Amino acid sequence: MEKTLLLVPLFPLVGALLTYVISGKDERHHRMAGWIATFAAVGSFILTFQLWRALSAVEGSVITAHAWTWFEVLPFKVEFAFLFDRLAAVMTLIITGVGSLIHLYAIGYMSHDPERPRFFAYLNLFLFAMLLLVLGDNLLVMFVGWEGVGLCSYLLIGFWHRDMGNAVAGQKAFVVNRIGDAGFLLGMFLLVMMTGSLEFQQLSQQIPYVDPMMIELAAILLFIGAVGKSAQIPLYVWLPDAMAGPTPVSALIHAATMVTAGVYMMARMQVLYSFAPAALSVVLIVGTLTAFVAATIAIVQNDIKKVLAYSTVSQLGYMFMAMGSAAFSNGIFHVVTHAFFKACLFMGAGSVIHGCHHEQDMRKFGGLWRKMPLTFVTYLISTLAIAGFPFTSGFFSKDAILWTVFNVAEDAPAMNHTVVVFGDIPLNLFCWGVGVLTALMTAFYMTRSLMMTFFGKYRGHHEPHESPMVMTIPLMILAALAAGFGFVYGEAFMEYLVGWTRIDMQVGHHALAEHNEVYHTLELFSMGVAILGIVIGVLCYSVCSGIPKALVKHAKGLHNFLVNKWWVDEFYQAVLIRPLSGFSTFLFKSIDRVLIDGILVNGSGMFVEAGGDVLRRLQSGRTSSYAFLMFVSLFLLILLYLVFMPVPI
Amino acid sequence: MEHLFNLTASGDVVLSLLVFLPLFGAITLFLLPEDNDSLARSVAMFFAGAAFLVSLTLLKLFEVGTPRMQFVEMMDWIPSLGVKYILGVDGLSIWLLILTTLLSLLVIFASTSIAQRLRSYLGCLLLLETGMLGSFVALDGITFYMFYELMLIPMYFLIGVWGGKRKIYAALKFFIYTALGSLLMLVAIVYLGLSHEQQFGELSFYLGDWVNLRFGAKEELLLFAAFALAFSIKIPLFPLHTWLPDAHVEAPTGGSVILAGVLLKLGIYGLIRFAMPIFPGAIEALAPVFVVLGVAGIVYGALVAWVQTDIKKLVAYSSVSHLGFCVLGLAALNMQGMQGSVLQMINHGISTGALFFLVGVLYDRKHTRLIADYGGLAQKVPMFAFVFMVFTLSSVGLPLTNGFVGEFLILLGGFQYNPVAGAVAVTGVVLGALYMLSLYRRVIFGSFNEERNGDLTDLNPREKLVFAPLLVLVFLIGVYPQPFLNRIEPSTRAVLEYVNQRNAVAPSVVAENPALRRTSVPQGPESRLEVVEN
Amino acid sequence: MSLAAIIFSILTIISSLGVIGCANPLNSALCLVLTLFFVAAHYAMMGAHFVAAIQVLVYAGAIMVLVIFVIMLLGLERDESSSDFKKPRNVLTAAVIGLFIGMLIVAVQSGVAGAPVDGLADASIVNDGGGHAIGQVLFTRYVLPFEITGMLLLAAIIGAVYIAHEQRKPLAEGRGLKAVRNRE
Amino acid sequence: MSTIDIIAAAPLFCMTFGILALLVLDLFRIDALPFPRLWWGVGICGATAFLFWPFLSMNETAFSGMMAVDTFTFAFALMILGGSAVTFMLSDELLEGQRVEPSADLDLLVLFSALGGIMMVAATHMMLLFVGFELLSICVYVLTGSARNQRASSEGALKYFILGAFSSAFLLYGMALVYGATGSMYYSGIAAHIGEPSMMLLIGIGLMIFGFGFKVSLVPFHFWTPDVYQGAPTSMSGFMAVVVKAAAFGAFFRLMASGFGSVSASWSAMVAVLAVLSMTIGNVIALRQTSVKRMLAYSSIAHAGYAMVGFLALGEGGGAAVVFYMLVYSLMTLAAFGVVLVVSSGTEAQYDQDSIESLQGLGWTHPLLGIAMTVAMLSLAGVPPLGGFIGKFYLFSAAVRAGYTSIAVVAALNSVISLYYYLRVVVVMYFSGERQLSWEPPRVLVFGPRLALILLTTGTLYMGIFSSRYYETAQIAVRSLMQL
Amino acid sequence: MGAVTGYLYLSALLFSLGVLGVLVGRNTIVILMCVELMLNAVNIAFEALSVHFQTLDGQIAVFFVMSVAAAEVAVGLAIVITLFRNYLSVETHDAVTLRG
Repeated sequence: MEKTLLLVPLFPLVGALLTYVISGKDERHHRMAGWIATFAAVGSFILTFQLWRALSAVEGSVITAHAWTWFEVLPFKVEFAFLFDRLAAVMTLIITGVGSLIHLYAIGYMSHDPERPRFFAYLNLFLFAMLLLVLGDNLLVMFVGWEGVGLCSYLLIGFWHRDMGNAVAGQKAFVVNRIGDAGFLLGMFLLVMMTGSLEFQQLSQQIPYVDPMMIELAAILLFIGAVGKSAQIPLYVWLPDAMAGPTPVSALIHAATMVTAGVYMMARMQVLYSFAPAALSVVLIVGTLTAFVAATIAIVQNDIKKVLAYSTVSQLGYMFMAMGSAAFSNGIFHVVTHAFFKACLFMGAGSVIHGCHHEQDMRKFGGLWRKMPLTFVTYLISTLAIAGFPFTSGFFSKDAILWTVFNVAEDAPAMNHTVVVFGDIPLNLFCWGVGVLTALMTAFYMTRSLMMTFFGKYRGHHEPHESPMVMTIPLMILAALAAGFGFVYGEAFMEYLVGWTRIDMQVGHHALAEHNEVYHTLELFSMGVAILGIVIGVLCYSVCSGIPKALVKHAKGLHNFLVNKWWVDEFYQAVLIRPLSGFSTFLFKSIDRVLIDGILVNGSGMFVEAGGDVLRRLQSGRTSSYAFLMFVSLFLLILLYLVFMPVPI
Repeated sequence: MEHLFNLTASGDVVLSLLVFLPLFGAITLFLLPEDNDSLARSVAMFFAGAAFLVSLTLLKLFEVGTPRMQFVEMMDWIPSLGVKYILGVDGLSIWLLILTTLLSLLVIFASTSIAQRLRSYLGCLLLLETGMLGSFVALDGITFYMFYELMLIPMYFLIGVWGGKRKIYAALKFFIYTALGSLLMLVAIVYLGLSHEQQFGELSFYLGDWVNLRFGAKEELLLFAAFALAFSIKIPLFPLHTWLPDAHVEAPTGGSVILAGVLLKLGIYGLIRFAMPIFPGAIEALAPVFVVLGVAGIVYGALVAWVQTDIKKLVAYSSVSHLGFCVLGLAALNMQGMQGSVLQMINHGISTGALFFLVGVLYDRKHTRLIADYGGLAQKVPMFAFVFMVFTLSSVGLPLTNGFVGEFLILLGGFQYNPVAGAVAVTGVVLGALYMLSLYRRVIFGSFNEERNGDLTDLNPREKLVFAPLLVLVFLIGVYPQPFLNRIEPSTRAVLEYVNQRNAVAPSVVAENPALRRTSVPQGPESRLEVVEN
Repeated sequence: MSLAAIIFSILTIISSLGVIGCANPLNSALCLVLTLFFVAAHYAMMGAHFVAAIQVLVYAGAIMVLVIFVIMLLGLERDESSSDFKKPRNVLTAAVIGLFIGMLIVAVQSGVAGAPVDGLADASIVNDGGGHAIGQVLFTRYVLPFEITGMLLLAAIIGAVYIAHEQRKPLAEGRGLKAVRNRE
Repeated sequence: MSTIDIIAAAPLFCMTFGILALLVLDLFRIDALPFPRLWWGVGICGATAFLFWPFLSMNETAFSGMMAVDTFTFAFALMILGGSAVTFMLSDELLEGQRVEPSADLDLLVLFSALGGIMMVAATHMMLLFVGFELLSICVYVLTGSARNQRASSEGALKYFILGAFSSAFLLYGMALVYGATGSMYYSGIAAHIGEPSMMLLIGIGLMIFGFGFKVSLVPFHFWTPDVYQGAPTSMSGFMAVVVKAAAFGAFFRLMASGFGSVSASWSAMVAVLAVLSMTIGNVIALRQTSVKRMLAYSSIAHAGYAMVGFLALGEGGGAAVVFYMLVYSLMTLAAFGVVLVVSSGTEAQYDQDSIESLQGLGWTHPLLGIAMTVAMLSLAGVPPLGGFIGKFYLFSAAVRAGYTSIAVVAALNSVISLYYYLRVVVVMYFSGERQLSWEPPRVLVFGPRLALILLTTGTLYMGIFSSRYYETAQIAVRSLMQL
Repeated sequence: MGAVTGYLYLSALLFSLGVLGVLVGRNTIVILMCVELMLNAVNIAFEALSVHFQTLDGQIAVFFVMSVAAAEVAVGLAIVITLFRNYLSVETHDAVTLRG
């Protein structure tokens, strides 16, 4: 059993090496590269599936595999080991499953790109790093995966590196991730100091005995890492720019897998977070704000990939709202469903772009439903899912989150949501309200993108064509999952996960909710919101298309504010980047050059030389002055030491 | 603890052979006919290769797990002044020896770009190698000082004769800057030797004898200051670093590889080998100062590197930042920090050495080091871009590369010593990514200027052969650093325990000025770890 | 000190002032001769007649003749080099030397040792001031300095001749053993 | 003439006989000498040095207490004779280049001054000291002026003569005062009768320090050194910088150690001031020099300062450090002057070419000269593997042992300053590209200078590594001197 | 007893005058003569001490001083002549080519 667990991450690694090795050769090999990579991904999916099936058989439902001792500085020891339990199973299935589909899709999408092998090598490398992150038995192996995926996202975003813009986007992604990782590192150090080890089992035993203040601090620090990786406020700025990469990359990395790493980390460290109520409040607030802000920006975006990017940020905000209210399993459920419909949306957008010859501006689309029926259908289903249309998987997972946020107050002893915001409204109610509003906006902007792309008349000047089968098959599979998964497997999934997380018992358990009439009214209410959003969207962009233009004219200021992404990038540039580079130039120019070099080093040199010049002039060349100086100095010397030396006269 | 230092000559001569082999090489080189370059290079290769092989056998024979000195050689040199020629190697110096011989071999192998006076160039490199090897194994104060200064002359000639435009200024500044520190150290060494005579009757400069000396508070601080100054200039520690960028920019490729790869490590090595065991009270008291300067060095080096326009200067300032990490690790006075520091010395040697090779590759082809002159090289020289990527990642400290393990341990040690210092040091990791990746982007990505860099050729087989071992080492240490740590651990543990034990017994300096007491995290980390252990 | 000694001392000082003061080197040379005679007188008064004779013979006779000869040779007797005392530097020098004299006088007052130590301490030899005693001591104890002084005089002669004589031949074929050797 | 007198007299007779023989031979221009004249000088020095060998193990005084026959005299005699021999070798056939008419008189004067130097060092009686001092000085005045028709040389001779006479008069007056205060002229007599140091004695010692300070060129009395070294022909300035200084240091040390050893507390303050002044001012002015000879002059002033540090630690091995340091100093400085001599003794255009630029590119065009100069410069700067470092190391340890740690630090800092101008020479020779100057120093070196340079360079290297044997003899020398 | 101190005063005075002469003098030969004066002052001191100590050492010292003085003058004048030949003047302030 351990052997297969070790093989799961190994497959993509070998795949990556193989594809990279043949990158230099001729055209025939290029095509092969795509298929090698996909086989690697599918292979690891099959292995995971086998492991998942075997998991229930294993007592305590945990499989661990130990590779080797990474490094040990007694008493602190780090092993390279893997852990496969229910949570990891879910995540791995998603990663390898969606990953394989995206690999398949990428073969089509990248079919005429000269550097295909390099692309697929990076994709496989990404899978390897993501699997390390998820399967890691301790925080350090997770951190290896954590930075590994950061690297792969950097490489993939900057894949078309001829255009410096992409390279800058890639670097921005890596650096912002690194800021998060710094927080993660500090969290790990604190945990090592507190408990002496980083293994999850060890941590869960030790944490109850650690001083609560330290737990809060560690939780916050680890959350900073999550913020960096899962693009929450304030470190979300890199995700929209990451759209510079090819669309499969956006689909795989910036929708399904990497961005959810932060959520997985919190789920994995739920023991820590359950002892850190203050940290959870912070997570809740950050999640809510991110969701709201991203949604507002998504409304005004015209580039289809930007819309989806901001929608991802918003949905991630939702997941962290779930985590913030200690509903870890709900969060993971939303991760799964979001992986399905968001990957499908991105791939749909990809096939649209592919069809319209790399055109991304929605204003150039329109009326594509005839030209690209399959893409249209899958896109429609996924839009409904994300909007939370009743009985789609999106509805179930989003509704669950809203529900747990709403009534978390009463029966969650660990949560002290007594924090009051705006007069007397308790925190969670406020978040719930914002969540509902965001749900409305999500429905609206997704419908807007659907309408602008597939309905009305075609505004582009290329001849759009439907994507080949290799691209549409993954679309259909994912669309099906996006539609049906929630409905069919919703209950079973929650049971499966809750069984794993003992803590979830007390908090907003889905089953309990069945008999609670408040839950039912809420359910209906969120259905209404979703439908309302969709209707508004449809109306605005088909029948009375004048309304959006009018709105833009009236709320010029607000529109402008949103178009410029709340001026966040400019804000960072002004507050952070420019002063930092100014300060560094100051450091280099004045401190290094002038102060240390100029004054201290050369200065002392000059001082000594100046002394030399003065004394040189003393050497006048005239003998009598020499004699005079010699005699006077003799006289002074004798006087000097006669005065000081106690000599009896 | 005393058992560690009272040595008995083990009769074998492998260390002297290792140290003086390059010297013989240099001498035979000077006897060769003037103009025959290929002969000169093959002779130099032979001796450098032999030295490398000897160091490998040394590694094989090295007994793991014991802190005591191995392959000890003891011989009287100046009996009237008690100066003895004592060599010994232990966990601290074994890896540095191998790094020295490896880098010297690679530099000599890659010395194709040196046109005029190749014979003297190779001779200087071999002489430099002797100086470095000698410094790492010498245990007698004067012998150490002799090799320590012997290194300066060939390095001075390397920069001065084969350097760039401002080579004379850079060479002179390098020599005088280091000489100032080392001469003050000489006075301190003499003082130690004599105080040994006062306290124990006979004059001795052997490290083992010095360890039993006891000083007054002010006296210990002053002596420690002399040693610390000499080594801080060598490291280079933050305020004393201005010679490094000039020396690096003007030195020829081989020179700056050795300078960055090995010479800088002597500062840290010297602090651990000489300053800590002899002045435990002072190091404990001044640890906060070193932490502050180390962290300042990290941030300062990173920020200044970010605004550089010359690649070599950028890498030079990155060395200031990296060695700031080592100082932080050293000053944390705990096992994680110390081991991380020693390991990071080796990692820095590999990654920065390779980076200078890379800059050398570009410089030998285009004779310019300005970032603006390059751009979009990925399209023209993909192999170069890949190798450059790997070493950038190693220098940034990505997990699974060698940089990460050392940095993680140092930051962990630093955090345990003082969380605030740890936190600021971690920003160094972020800034590191910032300046290295922005360098990589500006050189490798973006549009390729055909007419200016059109004639660029990718790595030739010789250059590939140079980078191959370094690439292997990057991933080897990154993935499986344990064999390296196993050999380092006993010696660092011995030094650390000795320092703590001495401070526990006679906290001479620390007792007098409690203000210098070490800041500790709310619950003492060590105590916390013990709880877990049992 | 006896009255005569004091008078002669004053005369010696006046004549030495004359040596410094005179503008013309010839006059100062003559003043110096006068000083030497007064010093010889002092020796005589102290009982060292032989020394006084040598003083007059060697110093006044030989050395001063040579000096005056050179003055006349170089024709310096006419130019009036004015070593004026008014210049500030000279006044400062005079002041320092005044202090120096004061210091010496204060020092000399006390320090003179009582008993002689290892000299030939019998009054008779000193008093008779004759050459016999000096010769006897000179060639027994001081034989080494005597020989070296001989060397010294020889060296002085060779040096003076080498440095002062007119250059006989152009540089190339200077005489001397090496030049000859080259010729074969 | 007791046996000790014979042993003591043997070397002196040999030397005198050699000198007179040379004089007579030259007088009658009989070229009986099968080899060039200079080798005759070297032969005399060699023979005399050989005859000095029995002094090594003895420790008495000869000539009724006038002359000390001990290891100290042996050590310095070796240095003086060795220095003279090397000066002969160096100036073989290079005299024309110095505008000096080659003649036997010069060699005579050199030998005379060597004899005078030995007498000074060996003297344990003030009169012998004075006469030796004068013999040395007179000869060197003439040697300085030996390039008769050069204005610089005659000016140098004039300055050296006037100031030399002036300072020797002070020395003499000092002797008179000391004689007055103690009643004896023998060092041992003085030491016995010093008792409570009276003001007259201290002023006497002060004046004698003035006399020796002048000869050794310590700072307040150094004004003549740069002008005379630059003015005199290079081989002669080399001779002065090494042999004259070594002899003066030997005599000075013997006088201070055995004569005024017991009152060292009183005069060590003065010596400390002189040492620090010499080191600092010597190094600082040397920084700004363009002429190599002037730079070497200031460097010799600085090194005199370093050697004076040894005087502060008479008890704690300071003496041995001074003796060893003078040996190493002679090797280094002679090598440096030798190279300058060879470089500046070419055609007419070169004569006053002693600027640092004249050495340009020398390292590559003339490897032997380059290496010799580099070793000399680095050794003077005190860089470890060479003799200069070991010499300084002994001095530093003596000073630190005697409690003068602060002076050791000042000396260390001065070595750093000195690094700058020593390295400037190395920079000119190796780093500054090809030779721009029109003339070339003689390509193939005459046998004499080549042998001398090789000897000196290997000597400096040898002293750096195997110095312990010579240091022990120096220790014996000083120990014997103390009890005398 | 006063005799010796008296003569020592005299010699001190003469010596200082000699020094004054050297420092102030411009003509080389005058300086030479002043040096002679200083040597004579020392001779007086030696002679006085010899009488005081009733030993001959002092007097013999005077002999040596005189012979040295003679040698010195000889060489001094030779140097003055070469100086005159090169500088056509014997003033010390003319010969200042070597300086700095």
